[in-house]
Amino acid sequence: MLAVPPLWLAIGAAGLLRPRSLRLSALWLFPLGAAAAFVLAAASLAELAEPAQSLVLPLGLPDLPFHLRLDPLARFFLFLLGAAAGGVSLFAAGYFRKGEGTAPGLLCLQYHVFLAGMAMVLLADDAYLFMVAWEVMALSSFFLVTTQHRIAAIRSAGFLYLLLAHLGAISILLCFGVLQGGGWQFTFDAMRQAHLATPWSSVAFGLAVLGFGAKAGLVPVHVWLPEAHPAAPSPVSALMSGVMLKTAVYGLLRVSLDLLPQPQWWWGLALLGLGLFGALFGVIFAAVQTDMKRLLAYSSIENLGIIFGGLGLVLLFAASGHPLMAALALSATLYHCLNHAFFKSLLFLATGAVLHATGERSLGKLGGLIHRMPWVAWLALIGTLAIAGLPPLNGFVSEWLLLQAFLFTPQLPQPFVNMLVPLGAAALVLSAALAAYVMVKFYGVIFLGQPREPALARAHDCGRLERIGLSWLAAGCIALGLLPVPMLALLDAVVRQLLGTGLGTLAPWWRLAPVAVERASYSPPLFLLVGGAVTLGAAWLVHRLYHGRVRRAAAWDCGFPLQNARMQDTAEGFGQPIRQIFEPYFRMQRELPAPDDPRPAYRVTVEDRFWGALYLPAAAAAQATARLVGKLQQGRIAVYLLYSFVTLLALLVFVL
Amino acid sequence: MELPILLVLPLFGALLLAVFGAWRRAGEINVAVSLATFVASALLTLRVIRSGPFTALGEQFFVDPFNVFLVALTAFVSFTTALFSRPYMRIEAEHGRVNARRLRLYHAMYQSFVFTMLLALCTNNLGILWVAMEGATLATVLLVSLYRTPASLEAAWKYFILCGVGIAQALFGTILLYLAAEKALGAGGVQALLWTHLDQVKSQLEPTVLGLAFVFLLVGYGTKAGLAPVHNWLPDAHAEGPTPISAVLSGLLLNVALYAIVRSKVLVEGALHNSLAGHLLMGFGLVSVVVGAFSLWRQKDIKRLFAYSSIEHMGLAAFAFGLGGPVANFAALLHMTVHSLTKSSIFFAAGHAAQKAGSQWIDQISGLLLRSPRLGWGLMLGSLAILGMPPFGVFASEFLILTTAMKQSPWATPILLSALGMAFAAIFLRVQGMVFGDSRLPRLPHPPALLPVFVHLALVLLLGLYIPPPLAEWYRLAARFIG
Amino acid sequence: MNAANLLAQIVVVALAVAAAPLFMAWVGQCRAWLANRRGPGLLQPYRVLRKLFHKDAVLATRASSLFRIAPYVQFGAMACAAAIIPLLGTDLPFATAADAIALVGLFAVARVFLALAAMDIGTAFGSLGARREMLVGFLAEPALLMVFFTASLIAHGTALPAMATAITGHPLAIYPSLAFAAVAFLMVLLAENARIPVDNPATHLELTMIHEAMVLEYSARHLALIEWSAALKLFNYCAIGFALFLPWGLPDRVGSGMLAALPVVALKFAAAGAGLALLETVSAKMRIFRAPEFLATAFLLAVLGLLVRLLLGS
Amino acid sequence: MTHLPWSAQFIHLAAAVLLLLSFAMLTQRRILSLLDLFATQGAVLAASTAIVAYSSGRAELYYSAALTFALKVLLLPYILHRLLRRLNVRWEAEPLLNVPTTLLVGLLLVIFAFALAQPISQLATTLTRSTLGIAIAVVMLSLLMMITRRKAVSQVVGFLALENGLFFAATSATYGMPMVVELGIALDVLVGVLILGVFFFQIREQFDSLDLRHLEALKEE
Repeated sequence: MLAVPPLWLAIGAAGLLRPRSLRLSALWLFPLGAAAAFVLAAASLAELAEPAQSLVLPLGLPDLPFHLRLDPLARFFLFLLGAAAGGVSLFAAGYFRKGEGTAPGLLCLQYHVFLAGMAMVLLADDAYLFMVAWEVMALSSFFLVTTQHRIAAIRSAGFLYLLLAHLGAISILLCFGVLQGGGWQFTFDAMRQAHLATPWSSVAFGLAVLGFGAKAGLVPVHVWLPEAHPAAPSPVSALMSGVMLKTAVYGLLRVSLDLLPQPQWWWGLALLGLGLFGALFGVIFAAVQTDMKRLLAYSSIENLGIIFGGLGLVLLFAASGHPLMAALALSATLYHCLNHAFFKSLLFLATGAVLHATGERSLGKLGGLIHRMPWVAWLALIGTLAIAGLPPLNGFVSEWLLLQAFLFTPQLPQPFVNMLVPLGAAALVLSAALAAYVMVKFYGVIFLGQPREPALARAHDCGRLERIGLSWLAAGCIALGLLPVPMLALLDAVVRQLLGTGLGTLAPWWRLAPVAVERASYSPPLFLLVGGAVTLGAAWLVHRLYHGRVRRAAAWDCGFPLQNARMQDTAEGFGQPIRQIFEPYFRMQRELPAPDDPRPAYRVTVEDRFWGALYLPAAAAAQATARLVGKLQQGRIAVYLLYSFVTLLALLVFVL
Repeated sequence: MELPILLVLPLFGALLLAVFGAWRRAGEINVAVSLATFVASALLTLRVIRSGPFTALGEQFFVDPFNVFLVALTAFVSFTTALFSRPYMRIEAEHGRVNARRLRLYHAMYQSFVFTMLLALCTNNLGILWVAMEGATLATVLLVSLYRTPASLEAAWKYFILCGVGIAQALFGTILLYLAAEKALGAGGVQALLWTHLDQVKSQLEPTVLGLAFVFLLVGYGTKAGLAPVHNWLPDAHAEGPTPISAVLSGLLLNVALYAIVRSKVLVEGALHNSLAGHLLMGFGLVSVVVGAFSLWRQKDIKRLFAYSSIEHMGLAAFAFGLGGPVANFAALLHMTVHSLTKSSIFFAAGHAAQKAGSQWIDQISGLLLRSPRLGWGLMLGSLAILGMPPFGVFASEFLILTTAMKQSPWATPILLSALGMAFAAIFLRVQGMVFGDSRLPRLPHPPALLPVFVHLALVLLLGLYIPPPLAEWYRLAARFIG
Repeated sequence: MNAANLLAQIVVVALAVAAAPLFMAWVGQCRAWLANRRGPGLLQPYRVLRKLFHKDAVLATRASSLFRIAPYVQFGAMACAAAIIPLLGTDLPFATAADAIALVGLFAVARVFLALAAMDIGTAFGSLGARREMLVGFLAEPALLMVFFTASLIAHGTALPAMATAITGHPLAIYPSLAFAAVAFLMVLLAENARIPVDNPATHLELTMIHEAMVLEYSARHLALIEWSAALKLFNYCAIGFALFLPWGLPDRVGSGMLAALPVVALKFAAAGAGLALLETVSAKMRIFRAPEFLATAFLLAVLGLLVRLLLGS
Repeated sequence: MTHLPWSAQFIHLAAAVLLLLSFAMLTQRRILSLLDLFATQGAVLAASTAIVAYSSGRAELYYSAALTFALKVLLLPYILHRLLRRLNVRWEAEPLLNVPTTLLVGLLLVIFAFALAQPISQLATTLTRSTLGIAIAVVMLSLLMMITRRKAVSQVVGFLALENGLFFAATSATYGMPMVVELGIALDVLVGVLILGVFFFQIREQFDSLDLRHLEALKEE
């Protein structure tokens, strides 16, 4: 398992041998990388429950060599990484056909360094290696995001991404600094043993939330996400959204449940609030997007919000002494991480295939692709239904588990928290329902209806490797949806490591009943069996008893013969109800045509209020300070001499 | 025997180039002499590693792990800079910015500068140290004004006057030190300025006088090290001189000035028995970091930009020395090393970029990655390295400095970290604009020398991931010498 | 799970599927009576279905197979839902396959498929209907879930049988929280089943229609299935309402008790249908953009119910 | 004061003259006169060094005195004179600070310098230790002069006067630095002045003037 990250690095370096050769990277290196990823996933899964193993490498700082550690938590996330990255790499092998601005060999290097960086983040067992891997991950993904750096918007997206990633990293570094307690000890083992006073552990937790939140797109440090994801090539967006965001979840889990001593209940409450606010925020913004990848990016904000909300619940329960409930919430959260890795990667890859086939990212110029690209369309449908949280796919399982955790709220010591938690459940179901809205918009506008541009008639389906990659991820969505019990049983090792208690046995394998069957249960195989039987039976009966005759005719045009593709709902149109209902959330600019305009045009831009409220003032403050500091250097030598003189006098006075 | 050779070589080179400096092959001579110097420094280093510190030539010279590491670094960077300057100056000559006479001056002064640096590092005599520091100013001041443009003259003038005044203050500090030393070591003794002797009796030195002396030394040498608020000469001189000079000013001169401060700090701390000197150094460091970081925000000139970054990093190193203790000293030494390697490689890349664009204005440079990918990557990776991005070595040293600061003076870390964040935003935005995007830049008449850039960056990368045990041991020894 | 249980389960589902159009007809008949009309009789829906099944299906040229699958999926989902809801007993085997949350998910599956199918043709009507349907859905679904949650707090579980037995299994008590939930549930029921005041099943006015706009392109057997599943959906909703708020008369094991429960259930449906007709007669259709407010009210009421439950413990 | 040896009294006199000269330089606006004042300062310095050498019996201080005399009385003023004649600079422009204010600030600096010298001179063992305050005052007044002047030449004279002050401090506090250091310093000063001469020509060539106002272009806007 440990050989995989170096192998990835070697594969990447091999790409540099012949940087311009597409054959080398597409036919050999990417598939090889995918194979390594699958090996990683399989090995991690097989050993998930094994006890922790540590390793010290003779690298790093003299007093702080690289410490590695494989424990169930790390193995779970390595499994997630391997499983998602395997599919994405296979797709990427077929996808990077033309090279995306960067030479294919270089792209291969950056891609595999990115993978290795993520793996090392998960393996790291000391602060230094963690930070190194963390930033390598950020840096390599930055270069991948800016592959097409000739476009100014992509450059600024990349800058914003790296800046926020760096600020996040600074926050994480500070967090480790607090965690070390008093001694200069930066191995995670030492941090576990450092007995931190409560105020300091709260500070560390806050810094960790800020730092990891910046990577995970937690509101309000989410602004980079909708910019960077669309800018990146689609396999990279898939990896970033599907896997990289999870490393932030991993980090927060590691810090809050492993490194920090006993959590405080209000941490959980704060994280719950932040996460669920982010979930609602993300999904509302996703509903009004007109760029397919931006839409998915906002949907990632939503999903990560849900995950963080779940973590909040875990902390709340763990701090209030309800380990079983905490275990349920943690299982749900981890399961959602895994689910999101699969379906979001799948959807991002699908947008990539669409992008390659049509050259369009704007939803306003797509449509009807199910006819031209059946493979992509049907596989994407699975992802769409999964992310919309529909049974019997995987998105529903984690949603179900999380809602159970919300509903079985035991008596918490703080009465008002007891009131707030069900409100959290309300926010969660609202965002889940809105997600369905968003995904219908996403799928319907891209794949259904009439093509909105004539050029779409030339769109082609994706290649063989790409199909395999997509199919793998779709199969993952189905398998995780149908067989939650075996997966949860595996997860139990992770839960037990972090909380000390697990969910226990969940037999039988076909029915999920985390507490008691008579209180709540869900059996996806049975569900699918009955639902499928009824559906197929109905179809069989109808055809059997009556007939299966079909005639084709033009769609009904209301007697108005000039119907064309532009009369369908646009993406803006589909988002309009949401825009109206949640108007105060947006900073909206709308241009409506005058009634007598011969060439009417409609334009609406929807912006995030956080820009105006947080980021622009911060930038302005920095600029103002810079102007002030700039006054020091005002050109006159006499003044410079005066500085020297005054400094000298002041110090002399100080010393005397 | 290595030591005299080490010192004589650049002096000899300076004389040689004063005669042949305008020759067609002068660049190669410069490289050869620098290489020989580097070899000598390597031999010297080996000797120190093998047999420990020693004094030479009637105790006038003293080599211990602390300065020998700087000697090796200085010789190495001056060698790679000579490599870089060969094609660079040739292109400059082709562009008509320098003529034969100035080229001769350039080469001769380059070697003289290296001589003064090595002298300042190796000497045991604090007076000679002062003389060498002043000599370094004199050697480079005419190089700053090499192009004879109004801006370069102005920069050189400010450099000369401000550093002259600064160094005069350091002289007063040295006099005070001498005064205190005479009391301990006997009047009129030649040993009274020898660091090795002073170090032995440092606890008997009069504290008040030493405190005052340290103020003078700190402000004086601090001016040369570019510590705010006495840094004002630095951006001008770096921006207006030829790029190889910017590289050695940033990569070597600042280090040596800091070295002088640290040597004095050791004595003063020994005498004062409190952490006044450390606190003063930390204060200067902190102010420099903040001033440097914020000044970056308004830069339009690529070399000025990185000059401010040097102020910031010198501030960081000074802060670390101020913190004191084995880890912080180790980190500061590491930081000096990686900073001078990285910064000089950045200046190499930036210099070629500016040559391509025919301008140092940042908005005139764009799309380096398209037109000359190696140059673009050099600048990009160098900038990321200097911004403290892992896995480059600057991160390693910053990590050590920051974590030690968290332990010893937690109040300072948020300031440092936010300044680092500010610097990141400012520099990266500009570098990205230069490296990425479309390009209409012309080709250069000679292939740029990018080997030094990547050699430096490779070393910095290595130091970020793996510090070889001998090197670590060496740093540790040096850190212990500083105390 | 023995054979008798399985048989009972199949019978219950078949009964629900068969009776759903009848209930629809009953509501229509009541409305006709209230409007002083004679009404088409209780068998009219069956006649319509039969006619539709016999016709040739006409598909739009641009329709993809998703369009053809959707009616079956919707029908399957509704029939599946009928199997989950404790209509005639609380101990049917399929009840453990899904709980209230899964039930809501099932309704969502039907809705999403229908909305996607509506967008498939690419006409203005289809996408308009899909959008409006999803708008109603995203507000109604959370409200329904909150209603379930209120009940689940009483039942300590989200399993539907548990909810049904929670009230009957304890001595009679007044649950103010359930009153809130009941009102919210009624509002959701109206919205989800395209009833007045949110939608009007009897009109094809493009400014206001929701459900009809989506199914405009369907014909013959597909339309028949859609109509049937719409009836089944209304039937299911009513059954949910009974299970949550009027669970009396449900036997707790499979057997002859179920036969005895049949008249009780029929009575409940008759009353509910009449009430629904009355409600629809006395209220007017809202503008489409009032619908979110209507549903938001339902959502808030449901959340209030939840909070009341937590505050009063009742 | 009466029991001081005459040599010490002479040195005190020289110190007082040096301080007076510093004030005179601070206010002098004719550049040629400024040079003369500088040369006089050098002469007084050399004389006082010679007296110290005589009274303390240290031979190397004679060399120091001779060196000072050669460099600061003969060579530097000569070089500067020639430069001025060739560059045709006579008058200082309006100083940045008017004369009364400058004098007032100077006075404060002198007080500060004396306070500063107090603890140091207690430590010194030399006969001349009490003049250390004056040496520091000379250093500070020269710095003040550099700050307030606008012509490059007067700034340089200020710089050289600063050097004089330092030299005086060295002799008064410690009987001078070791010879090798003295030589080095002298070499540096000499080379510095030569380079400055080169500079003057370059500056004049570029700007047609030696006014420092032309040298204020490099700044952050």
